[in-house]
Amino acid sequence: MSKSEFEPRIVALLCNWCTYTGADLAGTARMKYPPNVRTLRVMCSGRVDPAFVIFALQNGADGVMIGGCHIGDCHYAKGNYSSRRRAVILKDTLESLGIDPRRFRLEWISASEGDKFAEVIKKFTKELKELGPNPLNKGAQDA
Amino acid sequence: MSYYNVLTVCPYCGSGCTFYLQVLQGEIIGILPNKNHEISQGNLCIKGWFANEFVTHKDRLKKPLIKKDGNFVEASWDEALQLVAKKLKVYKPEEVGTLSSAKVSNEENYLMQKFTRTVLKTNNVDHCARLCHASTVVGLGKSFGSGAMTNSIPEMENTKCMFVIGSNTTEQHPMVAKFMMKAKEKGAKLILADPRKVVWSKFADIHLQQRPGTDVALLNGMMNVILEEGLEDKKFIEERTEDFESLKEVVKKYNPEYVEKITGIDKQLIVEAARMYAKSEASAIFYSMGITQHTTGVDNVVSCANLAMLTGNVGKVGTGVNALRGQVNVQGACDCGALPNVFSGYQVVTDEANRKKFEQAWHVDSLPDKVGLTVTELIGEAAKGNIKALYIMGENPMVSDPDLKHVKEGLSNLEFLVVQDIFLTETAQLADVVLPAASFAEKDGTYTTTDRRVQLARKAVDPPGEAKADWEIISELAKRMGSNEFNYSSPSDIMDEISRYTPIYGGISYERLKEKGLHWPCHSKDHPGTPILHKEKFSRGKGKFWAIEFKEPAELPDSEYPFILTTGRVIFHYHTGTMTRKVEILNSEVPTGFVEINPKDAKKMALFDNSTVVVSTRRGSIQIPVKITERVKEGVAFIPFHFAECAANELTNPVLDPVAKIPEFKVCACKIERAS
Amino acid sequence: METIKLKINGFEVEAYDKQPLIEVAEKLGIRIPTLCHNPIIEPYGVCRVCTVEVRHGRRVRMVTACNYPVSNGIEVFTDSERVIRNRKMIIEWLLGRCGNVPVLNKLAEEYGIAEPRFGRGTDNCILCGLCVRVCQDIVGANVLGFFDRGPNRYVSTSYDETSDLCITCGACASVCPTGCITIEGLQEGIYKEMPMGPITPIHIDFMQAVPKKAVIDHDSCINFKTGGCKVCVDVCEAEAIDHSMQETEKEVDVGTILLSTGFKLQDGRELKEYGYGKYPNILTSLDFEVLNNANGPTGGKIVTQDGKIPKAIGIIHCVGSRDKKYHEYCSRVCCMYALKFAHLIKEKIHDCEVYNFYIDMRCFGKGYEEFYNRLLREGVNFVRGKVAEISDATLDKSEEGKLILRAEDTMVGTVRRIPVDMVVLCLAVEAQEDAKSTARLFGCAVGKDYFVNEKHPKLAPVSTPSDGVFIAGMVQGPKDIPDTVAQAGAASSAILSLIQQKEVETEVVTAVIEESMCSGCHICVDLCPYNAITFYQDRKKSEINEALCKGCGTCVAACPAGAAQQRNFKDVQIYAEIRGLLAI
Amino acid sequence: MLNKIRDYCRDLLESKKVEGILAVYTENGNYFPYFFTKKEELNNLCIDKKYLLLNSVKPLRENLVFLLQSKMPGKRIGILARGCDERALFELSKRGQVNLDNIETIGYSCNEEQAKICTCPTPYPTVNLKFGEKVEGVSEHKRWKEFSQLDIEGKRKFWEKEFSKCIKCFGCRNACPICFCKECLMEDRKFVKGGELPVEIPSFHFVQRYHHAAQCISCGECEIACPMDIPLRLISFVLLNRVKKLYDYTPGMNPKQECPIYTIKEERNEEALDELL
Repeated sequence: MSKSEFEPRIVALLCNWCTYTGADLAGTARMKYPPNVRTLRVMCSGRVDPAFVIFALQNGADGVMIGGCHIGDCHYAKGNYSSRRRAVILKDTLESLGIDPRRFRLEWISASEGDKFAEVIKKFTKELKELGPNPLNKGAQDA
Repeated sequence: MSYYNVLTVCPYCGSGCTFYLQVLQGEIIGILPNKNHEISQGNLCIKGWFANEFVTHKDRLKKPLIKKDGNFVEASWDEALQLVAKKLKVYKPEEVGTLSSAKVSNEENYLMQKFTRTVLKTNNVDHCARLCHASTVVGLGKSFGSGAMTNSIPEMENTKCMFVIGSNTTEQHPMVAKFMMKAKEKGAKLILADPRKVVWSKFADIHLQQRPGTDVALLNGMMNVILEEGLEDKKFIEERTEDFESLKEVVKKYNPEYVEKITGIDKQLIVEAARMYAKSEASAIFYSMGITQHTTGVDNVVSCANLAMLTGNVGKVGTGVNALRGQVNVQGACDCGALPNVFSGYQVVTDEANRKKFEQAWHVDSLPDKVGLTVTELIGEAAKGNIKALYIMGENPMVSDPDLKHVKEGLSNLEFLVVQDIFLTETAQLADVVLPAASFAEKDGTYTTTDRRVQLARKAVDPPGEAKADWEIISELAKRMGSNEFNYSSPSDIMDEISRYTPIYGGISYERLKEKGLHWPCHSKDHPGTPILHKEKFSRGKGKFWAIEFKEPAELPDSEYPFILTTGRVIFHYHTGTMTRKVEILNSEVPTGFVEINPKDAKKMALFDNSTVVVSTRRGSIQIPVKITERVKEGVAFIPFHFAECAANELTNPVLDPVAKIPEFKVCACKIERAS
Repeated sequence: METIKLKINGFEVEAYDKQPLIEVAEKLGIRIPTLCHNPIIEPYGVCRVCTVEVRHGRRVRMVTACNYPVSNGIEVFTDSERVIRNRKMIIEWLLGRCGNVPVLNKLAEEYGIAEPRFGRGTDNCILCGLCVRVCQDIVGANVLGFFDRGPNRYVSTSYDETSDLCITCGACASVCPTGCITIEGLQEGIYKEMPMGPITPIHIDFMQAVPKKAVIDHDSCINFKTGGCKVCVDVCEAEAIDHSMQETEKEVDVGTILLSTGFKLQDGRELKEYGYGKYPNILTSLDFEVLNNANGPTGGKIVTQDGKIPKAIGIIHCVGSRDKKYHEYCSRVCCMYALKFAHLIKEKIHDCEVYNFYIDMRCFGKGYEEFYNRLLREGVNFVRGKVAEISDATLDKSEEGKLILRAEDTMVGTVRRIPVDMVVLCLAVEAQEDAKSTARLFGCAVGKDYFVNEKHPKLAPVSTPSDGVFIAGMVQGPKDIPDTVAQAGAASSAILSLIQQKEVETEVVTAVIEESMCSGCHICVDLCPYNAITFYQDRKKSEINEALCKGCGTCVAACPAGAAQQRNFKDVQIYAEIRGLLAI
Repeated sequence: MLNKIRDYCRDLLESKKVEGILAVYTENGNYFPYFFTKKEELNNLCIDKKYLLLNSVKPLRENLVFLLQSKMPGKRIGILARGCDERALFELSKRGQVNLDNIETIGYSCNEEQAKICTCPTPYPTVNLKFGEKVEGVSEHKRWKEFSQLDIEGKRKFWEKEFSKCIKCFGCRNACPICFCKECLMEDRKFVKGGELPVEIPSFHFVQRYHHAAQCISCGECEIACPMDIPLRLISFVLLNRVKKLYDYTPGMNPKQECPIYTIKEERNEEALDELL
């Protein structure tokens, strides 16, 4: 598969209160963003076990994004703090395992930032296209 | 409060890992790998790490059981033994047989054969080595004069080239694979000949994916290349071997093109493999069931020996023909004479002098001189009604033996069946009397590893309920049947007797084993043991080349049964699953059997992962979930044989190797249909 | 208190014993002239103008009515001949000191004194001491005092210097009967601070305040500066005033909360081009409301700062809203109130030219468009275009004092320059400054404009993500009164239905710990923002209080053993979801 | 040092200050952890052989000390501890797995050679050092040089090869003193497929590494237990360094210091985190 044809698959684990609503807003506002993202709702970005990220990468995702409320705006007060702490360690873990850490993103997108959501997905898709298919996912390459 | 650790031997494969059983207040709480052991080095495989779990399992047999009106009733030892003694006395020697076990200690195997030969007065004693390495014992015996692994495991770290044929070493002998992996890391070459893409294939420099059952052709083909290119070790052939010419003659026609046709391997690969093997400083052959479990098992083994001798890769460090034996004491059981044709130490029963020696030793008038029946024959004869009573210790032929329908027929046809085991196995369920035995953690004893290392296992806890160690049961039974020769106070006494009458175990005693194991042959108290066999000269004097022609397996696929079925193990389970399927983690890894088929075949039949299929052969059929994987080639199906509910051995072909009497587990024709 | 009887000018009246005579007379409607008497200050009897005749039995006395305590049976004459004669004399004496004080002149006229016998002095101070005493006794500032003695006596501050003790309360000036004391520059200072004119420390906060109750302004009330005054306390009949009240934090247990913290207007100073705060007569919409209000400082008269009736008024729409520089959103209320202003101006000043500068007219409500049409008929000028600049750059004399608006009229396609007398800026409505922290306090989120986000823009417009917290009004976003009322109604009914239920549904997505899997590492305990997890040392297990758990799942993600699981968001489910997402 | 330690232990046992002492026992050249209760046995006590005394006991997944403590509540237990033993004790006490109050830690240091064998950064007990000198530790993994020079793709290939060797023995987990979960994600069939070799790369190994990012005590038992010599600790070193830099936290140094990953209380350095994302 040549790079130009490659359409990355992004799994976005979105917090119910901010980013998921933000993504919703991007939709209702008819904002354009690449169709490469597949969203999954969790109650809080703090709910995201790093295992989900690695699981997604292992099972065919080319990139994984966690979306949460801006720091301080967490619906559950501190969920995104712990999410951030985990994400930092996760990035290091991914890197030392030889998975490009750019395949994983943690983004703060509030409920009203539909435009930011679209923007982030655009950027992420572009970046993943440059990175190419996820080498962990052998099946996807010939599919 | 007491907490201590008891050093013992892992009860699973023949690698011979040792570990500590952690005992807190008389209770086993866990396993600690032994960091001070040549093979273990602080490592274990998953089975070993959880080996304590079945010991304390609630399903352990705790009291003798007697079948009354089709149901088992608990009985006292007295009652049970009395009944067994009474019943066994009724039959003529040729009407009874015993099955010893590769899972019990050397002492117990020795006692079993002694019991069979002195009390039952027959040579009808055998054990499951028949089903795995009988061809090795015969084949290597024919070629080298000793049917055991020629080298020791730890030295394999320093080999330069490994030729693995018919052995999924990483899964079956993980701790052997460890040393091979170390060698690989040090730069050794790895040639793998396996019909399946196993873990090794990822690391192999050359992977020869042959059609199952064509090993002789492949080996002959390699020898052909070696001879063509003049890579043979002429000096070695000259000095140490005989009958080279006959081999040369036969091998001639196995040119790579011809072999490619038979085996389906690219001829170029065969040439490269032959060169790689022949040119390295030290090349070792590793094989296992993939070689032995064929009607041509002996031929396969002999061919391996031929290849090793041709290149002079015998008797040196990191070389040899290394038969990896699958059970903890399959080597020891053979060594101790639990075979129908030999006494302990491979002293053949047909030899007058040997009989005399043991008659004196055991204080009996005469010992049977006729070679007894093998496992497979015993069952066959039972079906015919010629064998009327069977005493089975620690074996589960109802899962392990080929063509289970036939086995069940045979066992059901018996007038009297005694099974001595730690769980109520599929076989035990057919028994008239079930005797509860102690597990490895509950008794002392020695076990011999695949590389002939005799090791001491120690008792950590008492057996559950009224269960007794096998040696105690056999002694007790023998006494009740009127023998005075079974007065042992401990396994150590038995070992002393073994070493007295078995030259290869001559120097072995519990005292010496305390610190570490000893490799037999160990002839005297000061002998340091022999890690490498055939160093200066072969056991039989000169190594003998045997010219072997390729023969097709007994049953080949046809239009009705288009698949080749091959069987084997997985790393997570052990044999008939009696022990491993009691372990939670192993069960969760592989809860039940499966048939592996190639994605292309699956596509043809429109099968998905885990859909249930019916696999049938001319002998039977089973329902089993399917696993679609690249590991097997098109037209090949693989089923692990551990699982009684979908037992691969319902399907396997009981046709035997003419000499070794080993059944052809590895090849038969089958068909696969979607379950309705 | 004992009641006594007395006669004043022949009328028999009842009074309390020892009540000051002047009070009793006032009750009867008998005016006794006085200069130094102020009800809030203890009578002092210094000006003597209130001298009356009192007969008690045969005893006749001339007394000052302000401080004479009545007693039983006395007879009082307030305008007997003797009284008049005496009072005349007193006034003449006073005139001799302060000949040009209007109050005195008026009294003199009243008593027929054409030319006082002792001439007319030039002083303004009659030395009544009210100022000194109000400063001392009432205000408690102790700034003023008498200095020197005899004819040289005068009122001043210590060493005649400006005192820093003076709090500029103006009490002295207000009590001074002669107008001798004034505060310099008072007017300018006040109007600078408060364009709508001064307010008293006690006032009604704004015209539509609910409840409509007076409040005391901490910053200007004398009592909070000096501890004195408290005049209001004496005056208030309801005894409603208590200066000692402190701001306290009160904890109230409630089940539901309605957030309705409203909005604030954007600060007009942010828009430099409109010169708010720089030029006079530029009002915000709220300023104009005050000015136009009948209760306002001008009594509802629309006048410029110098009191003139404006001839032309400009109303600028969309100031700060619909503007990428400030707020992108539409403030929603401006169009309609701007139309209302125009209408009211036209009503009050018929010949006033009203210019509405708009981008679009958004008259979306019921009857709104009709109102707009009506205004068009009323002759209000509508200029479609945004005012670029307001300046005082006049071209000729006739424009002096006017504000010049420059705007492009996009209908005509020219740049117009319109001089007006007054400008009303329809400034953007903004979220309260502390909206973000308030929202956070209640577990709600704010959007980028800091208006609180509703739970769902369509399906749950009055709820917030926090259960039991509702929103209504501008806190949620700009809206007009009908919308606010509707939303408030919806919110209250939501609240009432919650209260009515008497029980609350807990979160469905709470986390639970499977005890058999819990290895007792208590990692989860520290992570819980709601302290819903308790660790039991004895059992070596953690447990979640589901009533406290809000279901964020942070503990679930951290639980290494997978013992904690979130209902409806179990690991298994999420794995399956991910697998499903990636299946194609 | 050995004799001094034996004497000290003898005193402890004689004076009944402790119920028994957990240490390594040696006999016939073999050695294993043992609970010394009689002073005569102390002649078999050895200090030059390493077995992590707190090793989690499988399959109960409870560590030995916890089991001992629960069998004799309130009694004092002596532990002859190396640096790693002490760190394990501290970390386990933070996670509620042992009760430090009833433990008498007799710390002794390792020598440089031993430190090298274990790649131990702190080859001595930091708090309870009673015998021996603090020696410099080794803080670079033996394969670090090779590994650190790899780029992302190289690292992936590196692990692809290393993890392919894995025979799923669970040794790294079983030998790990910090692994005590009753249910392990490595066994979770929803997360990683079971019953197949090679294991899923890298999720299977990722679990343990990640879970121990801020808990790994650098005892090296996982690598010792690995039959295939997979250099698992390379990842741990990276993560431990990161945690150290961010929070100035090294696991096992102080029993009072909370693990920064598992708390939301302290919010130091929060802004620095954003830059790393």
